[in-house]
Amino acid sequence: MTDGTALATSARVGAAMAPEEARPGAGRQAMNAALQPTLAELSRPGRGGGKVPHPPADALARIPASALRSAPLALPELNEPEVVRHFVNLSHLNYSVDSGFYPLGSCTMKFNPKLNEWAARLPGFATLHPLAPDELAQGTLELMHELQEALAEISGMAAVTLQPAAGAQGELTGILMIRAYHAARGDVARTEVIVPDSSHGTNPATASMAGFRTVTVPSAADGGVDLAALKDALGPHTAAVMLTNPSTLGLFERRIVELLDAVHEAGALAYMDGANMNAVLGRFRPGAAGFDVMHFNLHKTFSTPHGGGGPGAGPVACNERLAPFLPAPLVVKAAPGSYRLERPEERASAIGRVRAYQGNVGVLVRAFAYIRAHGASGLREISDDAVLAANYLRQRVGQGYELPYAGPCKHEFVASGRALRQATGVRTLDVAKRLIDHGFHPPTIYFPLIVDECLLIEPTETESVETLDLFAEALLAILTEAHDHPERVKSAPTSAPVRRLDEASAARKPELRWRPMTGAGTPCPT
Amino acid sequence: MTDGTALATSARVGAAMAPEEARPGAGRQAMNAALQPTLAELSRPGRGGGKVPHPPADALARIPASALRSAPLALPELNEPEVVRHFVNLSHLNYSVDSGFYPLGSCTMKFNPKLNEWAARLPGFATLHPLAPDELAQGTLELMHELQEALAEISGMAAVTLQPAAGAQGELTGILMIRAYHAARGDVARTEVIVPDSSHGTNPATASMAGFRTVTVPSAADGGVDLAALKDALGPHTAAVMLTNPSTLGLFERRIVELLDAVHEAGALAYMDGANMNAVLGRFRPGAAGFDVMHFNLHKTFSTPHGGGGPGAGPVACNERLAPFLPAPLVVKAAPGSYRLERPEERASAIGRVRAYQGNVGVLVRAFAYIRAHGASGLREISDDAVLAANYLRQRVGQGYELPYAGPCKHEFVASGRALRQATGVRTLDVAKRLIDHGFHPPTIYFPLIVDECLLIEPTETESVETLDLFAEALLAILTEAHDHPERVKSAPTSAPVRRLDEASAARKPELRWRPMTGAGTPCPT
Amino acid sequence: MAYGPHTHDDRGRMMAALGIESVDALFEDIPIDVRASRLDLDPPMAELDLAVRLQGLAARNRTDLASFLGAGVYHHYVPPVVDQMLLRGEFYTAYTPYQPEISQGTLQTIFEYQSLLAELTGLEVVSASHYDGATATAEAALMAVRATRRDRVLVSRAIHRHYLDVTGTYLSGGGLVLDEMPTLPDGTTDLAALEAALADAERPVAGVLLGQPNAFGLLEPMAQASQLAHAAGALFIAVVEPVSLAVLATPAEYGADIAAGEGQPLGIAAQYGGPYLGILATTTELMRQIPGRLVGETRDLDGRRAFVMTLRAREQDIRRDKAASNICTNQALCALAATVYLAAIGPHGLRDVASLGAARARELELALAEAGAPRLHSAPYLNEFAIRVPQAQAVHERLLQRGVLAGLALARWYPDDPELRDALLVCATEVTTSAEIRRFAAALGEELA
Amino acid sequence: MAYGPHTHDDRGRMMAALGIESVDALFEDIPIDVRASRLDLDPPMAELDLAVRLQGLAARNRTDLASFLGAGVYHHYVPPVVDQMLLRGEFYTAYTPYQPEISQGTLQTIFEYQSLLAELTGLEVVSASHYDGATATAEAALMAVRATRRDRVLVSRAIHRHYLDVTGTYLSGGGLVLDEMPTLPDGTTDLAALEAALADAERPVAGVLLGQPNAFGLLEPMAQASQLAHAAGALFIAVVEPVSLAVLATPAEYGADIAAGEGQPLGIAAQYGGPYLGILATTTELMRQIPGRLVGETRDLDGRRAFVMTLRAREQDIRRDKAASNICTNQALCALAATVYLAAIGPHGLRDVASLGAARARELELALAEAGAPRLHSAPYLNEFAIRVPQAQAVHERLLQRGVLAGLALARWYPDDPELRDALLVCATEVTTSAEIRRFAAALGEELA
Ligand SMILES: Cc1ncc(COP(=O)(O)O)c(C=O)c1O
Ligand SMILES: Cc1ncc(COP(=O)(O)O)c(C=O)c1O
Repeated sequence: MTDGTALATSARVGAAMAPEEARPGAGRQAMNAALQPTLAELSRPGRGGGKVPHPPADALARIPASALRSAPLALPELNEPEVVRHFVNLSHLNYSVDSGFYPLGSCTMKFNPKLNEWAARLPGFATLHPLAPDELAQGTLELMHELQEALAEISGMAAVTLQPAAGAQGELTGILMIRAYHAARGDVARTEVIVPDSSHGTNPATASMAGFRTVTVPSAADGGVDLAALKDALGPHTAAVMLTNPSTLGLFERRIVELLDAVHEAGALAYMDGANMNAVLGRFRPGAAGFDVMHFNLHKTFSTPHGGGGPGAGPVACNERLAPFLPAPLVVKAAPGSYRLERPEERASAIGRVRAYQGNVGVLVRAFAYIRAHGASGLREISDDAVLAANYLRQRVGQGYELPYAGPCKHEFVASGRALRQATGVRTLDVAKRLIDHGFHPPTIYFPLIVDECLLIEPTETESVETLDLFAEALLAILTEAHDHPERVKSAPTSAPVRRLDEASAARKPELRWRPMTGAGTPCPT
Repeated sequence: MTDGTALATSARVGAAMAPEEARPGAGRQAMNAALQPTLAELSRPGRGGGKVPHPPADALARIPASALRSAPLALPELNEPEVVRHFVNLSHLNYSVDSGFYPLGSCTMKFNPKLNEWAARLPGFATLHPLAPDELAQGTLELMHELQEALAEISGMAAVTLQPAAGAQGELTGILMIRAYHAARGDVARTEVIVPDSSHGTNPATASMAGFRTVTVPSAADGGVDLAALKDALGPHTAAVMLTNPSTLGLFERRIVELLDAVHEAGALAYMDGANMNAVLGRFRPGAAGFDVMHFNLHKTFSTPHGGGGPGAGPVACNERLAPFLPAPLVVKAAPGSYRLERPEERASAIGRVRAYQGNVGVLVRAFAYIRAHGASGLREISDDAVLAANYLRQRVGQGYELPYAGPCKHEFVASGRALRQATGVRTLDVAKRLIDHGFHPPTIYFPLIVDECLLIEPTETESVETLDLFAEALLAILTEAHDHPERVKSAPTSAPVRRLDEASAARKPELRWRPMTGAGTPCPT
Repeated sequence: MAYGPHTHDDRGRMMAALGIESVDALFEDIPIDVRASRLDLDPPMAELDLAVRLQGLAARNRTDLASFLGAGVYHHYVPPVVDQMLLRGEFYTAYTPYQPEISQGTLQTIFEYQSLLAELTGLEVVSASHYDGATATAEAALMAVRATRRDRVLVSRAIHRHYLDVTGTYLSGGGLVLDEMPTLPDGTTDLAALEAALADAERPVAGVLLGQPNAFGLLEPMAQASQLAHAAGALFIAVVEPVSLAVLATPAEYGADIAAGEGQPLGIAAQYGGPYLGILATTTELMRQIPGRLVGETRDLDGRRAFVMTLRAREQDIRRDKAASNICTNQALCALAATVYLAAIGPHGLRDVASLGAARARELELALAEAGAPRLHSAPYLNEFAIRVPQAQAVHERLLQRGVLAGLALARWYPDDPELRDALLVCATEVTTSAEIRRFAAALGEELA
Repeated sequence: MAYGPHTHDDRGRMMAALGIESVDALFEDIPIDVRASRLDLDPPMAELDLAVRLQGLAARNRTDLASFLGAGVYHHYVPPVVDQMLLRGEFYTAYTPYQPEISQGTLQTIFEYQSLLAELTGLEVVSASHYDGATATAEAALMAVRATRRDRVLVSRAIHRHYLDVTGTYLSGGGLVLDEMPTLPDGTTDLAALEAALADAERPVAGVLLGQPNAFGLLEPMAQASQLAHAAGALFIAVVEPVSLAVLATPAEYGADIAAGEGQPLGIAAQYGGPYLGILATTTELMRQIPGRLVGETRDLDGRRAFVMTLRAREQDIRRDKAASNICTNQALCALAATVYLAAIGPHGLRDVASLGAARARELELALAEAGAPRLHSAPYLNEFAIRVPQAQAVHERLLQRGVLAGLALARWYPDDPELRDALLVCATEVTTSAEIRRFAAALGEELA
């Protein structure tokens, strides 16, 4: 439980976190990000108010007492200046793409264009009600239709739904479509979904949610799928194979043609996890290559902001075979130049909705803007630059770290700190934490699970070559530090707002909220 | 001259500013604000582009070569991601009201409401051309008219111009109006303006700009104007007396009635510098009390943001006597519910414009919103709270520092570090710098000039009592530090992005720009 | 290219380092048969041209009508401070806080979100966050299934149709059963039917799902329904609207085991459907069943309080096919919006928002009744209710031409229900003005005359 | 109260500490005779109500016309990155950087602003900043007076009328003389008349002031004018438009001693008149004469590069009545806007903006000429020019009804000039569309038919 008293009742805002000598005041430590009290600790009865007019006294007179709260709602009471300072100062505790290099593999932390933030906030887009009749929604419908078409073109697929709210939900959508497809054919024995051992955790989790048993196949020595093992696993029980391509090792599946043939021969369908499309825009179209269905991560490939964990959007594209099963409603053309949502009865074979309304439309606006800004040539250039940057950085990092797989890589690459650990006892975790002191966000670590002491590094196309060089130099410098001053690396970070955390006790005795507040029985501020 | 090479050619962004151990990379030092290279150092030929379409090749064909640039324009070339990081990281080097307590005396660093930022950006306000015919500008004209009326009511004056862009320009406007007034009466011998020695520097500077000789009168022991000295200075040569009230000592001029009588008896006019109106809203109306003309600082009293040095707005209010001389155009009522700008010929006695168009209208929108949010009762509460907070803080600070003047103070108060300096050698400058390490922006120091080792402290009404306490405790703690570890105080700050600067050599050999860039002869990025 | 930094020289330098002459060399791992040539898309647009296009699209939407449409998404006043905090790049360009040392901003705001929603719901454990109200509801149903090891869920007919649909989709994979409970003429759930359904020993029930307010805006007898569910060993799941929780009894008060709901009313714009915020809250007992992100308090090596993602063993990246859900990316920025909104509006403000909505809705009810469209149901409501309008869909369309968006024609959601064919679901909130209400009533009166 | 933190208890605690019962006690120093009782103003408004009021006011302005109005203020495309950086509280809620250790953000951006404007103007010393183009021009005239110790300034008749007016106001206090130089029929300044005026040995000239482009949008013979000025020992002051400097010769190239101008076109919205950005630049020789803020590079105690306000002895807070100007608060945030704008648009972008404006203006010229309104002047122009339209003011008003803002009726500015009575000053920029040009031409054609 939050020890609110110490902080709050002493009114020594932030005092518990004082660095040496200087005690931060309400002004916090001048320039270096300092930890902050919680809203509850900042609250004082009677503060705040003034945002909305007061209601008439009898506003709730018709509500039966039994339906009403028995105790007044207790929330923090703050005035706007405190609210602003709180969040501004909290924001200073975050590392972000807007402040530095964020080479988090598998996440495609590229620059989020500021035009797109502006566009999504245009009142016409922002205030449109999701159940507004089509005639009031023509602008957004046109945008969504154009986006559906663009994603169909990029994927080489026949049809697209924009409904899924994230990649994982796209997966669920696609797998449920596959289930519906087999069911429609009476092919009900297909109860398994095959995933490679390098797959993203959402793939097996999705298969489970969709009611399938997950079968895992190992990777070959070259990082690709072990085709023989896959063929062994395939059979009349296989509903689908889920393949991330390029994979989470940053590798394109070289045996893709043979692989897809095998899948289809077994009567199964091929799902492509398209989260890594940033590597192959205009170079590889999954539908044209034979995949049946895939999802996009708009929040990766098309640069919609990650938002500290979301929102995203995970549109699903599929071929003609699966199109009847896409969840409704799609956006369709009505009269020339006008658009409408499909009516519920229009595609009876559609699987049910996967979320309410039309999806994360605000995210779609940003992705649309991104695609239109780049056009065909620009999208290809994105992938070219992302892959070039990854290979360049790979080579530089390879000057000190093991590279378990041969190149070229695609948008990202894995390196391993195994040798370093053997030589010095310094783990990849330590290297990552030490990068923080060097001014960088660490890459993804210990993922994929199949690489020992793994670092998964994705520079994206929006980082300059100067930045790549500096990052590589930092990683190499840490090697030296690990040999010369291993404790320094093991005790990193020291320049962050906090040092390493006690995650074990957090999980053992979870404190998931501040101590319940009382009150707000205070008179309403006027 | 900026030593661009070291930073730029090594591509070691920010390397020159590395703290111990960790060398900041392009990611900068993770969380602690780190110094940044300049835009010029970040520039790489060929970066950027894409904001506007390319013009036809012959766009400039009709411009004579002699009128064209001989060398292509050289500006930094950056892509948007770098631009964003540059300014985001620079912003982290600033202390601001949004991140902490900023008790800068004489500056009224109060909270800037976020509604007002939103309002000023509404496209209807933001994109209106300043020469748009009145019929297109009714919304802004209504707002300006209402603001004129509100300021007239608050000041107790007859008429208001919103044209001046800042307080100093308001002063110039008012003093030129006084000049015009005397001139219109043929009273041309009045060549002097009297200012107290505690006056703000803009007062004498304004008098000079307006062609007057400045006569300074001393303050009495109680901090007010020495009335006898003033009476001595007054005479047929006196055009005006400029009085800041409450003064820069934070004191209300107790002998105001007598003083104004004396001024008027001498045939001079009384100008009130109303920059400190935050102390007396609804408590004192200068026009009603007998002042002839005054200016407001909207960027102080009415909470429009200071913007790192501006913009502000300095409306001038005056009585009937001076109203004919207000610069045109004022906003006047036309048909019921409609408004227009005065036509040039309407008030022939008006002094000339003091700036183009209608003034810093975007600032006026914010001030209007602020006044309407508070209403009559709220404005008075602002002053009550500002004065209460100042007196409370004054008392707490007085537990360790000298208070040269008796209370009560108004919105701010002076304290002195004279005794401290005598005892320890620690100067007020050192105390101020040490406050930075304690997490606070220092108060104004060494101003007004008439107080030894002066600290001028203005808490405003938007800081909580917890914050006031913490600040007072910090100031008192520094007293102890000054005795126990004087070097620590003298070498402060140590927690800021930089330590104390060499201001002398900056002035001796001014480097006011980066080294001129060459190029942009590179092909235009496509 | 619009946002990339790489100049011709930069590319040359990188290629030289790799010993290649063209980036094509880096794509040779794509088998030639499946290599794409080029995309058939429009050429790149300059930012100026794109801005004009986007402005044109936004302007094609019509958002200037007097709107009485709610049905799960509500227009509220959002203080500008909310969006200004959201526009801070430090928040919106960060990733999931996997590196807690440099993500305390996100982590603490999530912790605060959890705490604020715990205050609102009365439940101790709040996940942050789910995609929307519908998926949160579906996940709640799945939680009940996991917790009880039963496979049947009962849901009131008066639940938002999309939530029903999504829950059905989510349950379909596992072959789970979703049964709909009828409503009474007063518009609330038929508790007798519920009791009967719960009594079926052959088909034990995992969870019972009711909305408060329900899909018709009405207040359900939550305490009784909760008792019935518990008596049958089922969990009780409340689908709640968060602003209403400022005045209505909390899920904890009526014994709900899980609360799900749509967080959009807490400072998030309508945006034609999202991004929104799926609220999911539960009791400490069910803590390890809840899917989605949880942030907990802990200490760093120096003893400083700090926050960290915790109980991660429920999540897909650790547990893969055994995870509580496949959710990964969620709606964190929307949770931040709700957090800033709640901090800015405060407890009194939120109560005022809810109460004002109720007062405006009552004003609307009276005006519409006078215009000839009385309420359809008799149960009490908060700020949304159905009215009886003959030929509701046609009237709804004609009112659009008069600048009034007359709520939702319930026939869209209940096409097979003759009673609801002639009904409009309308709502009011604190932003609804008396002038808009008069305009609606006058226009409706004329249509009905 | 809307934004204050003080609760009843807080006030009580502070009053108790002070030993008072009421804040009235703190106002007893205001003599009773002049104590105000209360203000006659409207009551406080809730934020929601105020937001609605403000939205209503903004909506009363009409900004939807096809606009060809420039006359010193130009609509340009401003990439959203500019405003998003300006909305950062760290910038806009900071004060003048008097404490450099915790103000390096503001200080460095000012240094960058100075450097960028130095690149644009070719002049080494740039102040940051003045209120607007008009006051910067006036300050330039005063600089010339101080530097030459002469008291007469010559200004072209083809200078923006507000700049003339403001300069007159600023010179009036010191009893200085401002003489207007006539223009030739081609619209440019009459250099012969200028030469003659400069030759008057009785009344030596401190400075000569010309606009480039001038108030009619025309390009002046700046090099010749500059030579004439210098030959007579006067300073030459160019009033420039900053976007045009991407393509036009710099003030340094034609020997200007001072450049003044309006920075609004560099990323700042029109806002009915401000806040804008007064640009003032000069040579190293005149460095100590320039009024306003200057930021210089230096080092800290540890040798780190840093920035600081410098040459402060010119300023009012140090020199009081001997200061170079009374300016204190300036337009720093607007200088930041210009800095972000220039960084985002880049050198190629700015050239494109200027060139596109020229191309669109040429398109406009041809369309209007065809509609019956040819150019008034023959000198070359960049993106603004005057057209001959009989009864210009009446036509201008009628075009408003047709949704066209047909520039500025020059009679507003030159009421006594018969030639300009029938003239409209029109401009185009990169945001002007061909459709708008056609609409203007068609409407004008009909009016003139
Ligand atoms: C390869 C892969 N698949 C799926 C996902 C899941 O996508 P989301 O997080 O949007 O649900 C991710 C995202 O991290 C991913 O990298
Ligand atoms: C007392 C006083 N007078 C005048 C001014 C000058 O106002 P401005 O900075 O707006 O020109 C100030 C501002 O600092 C001031 O404090």
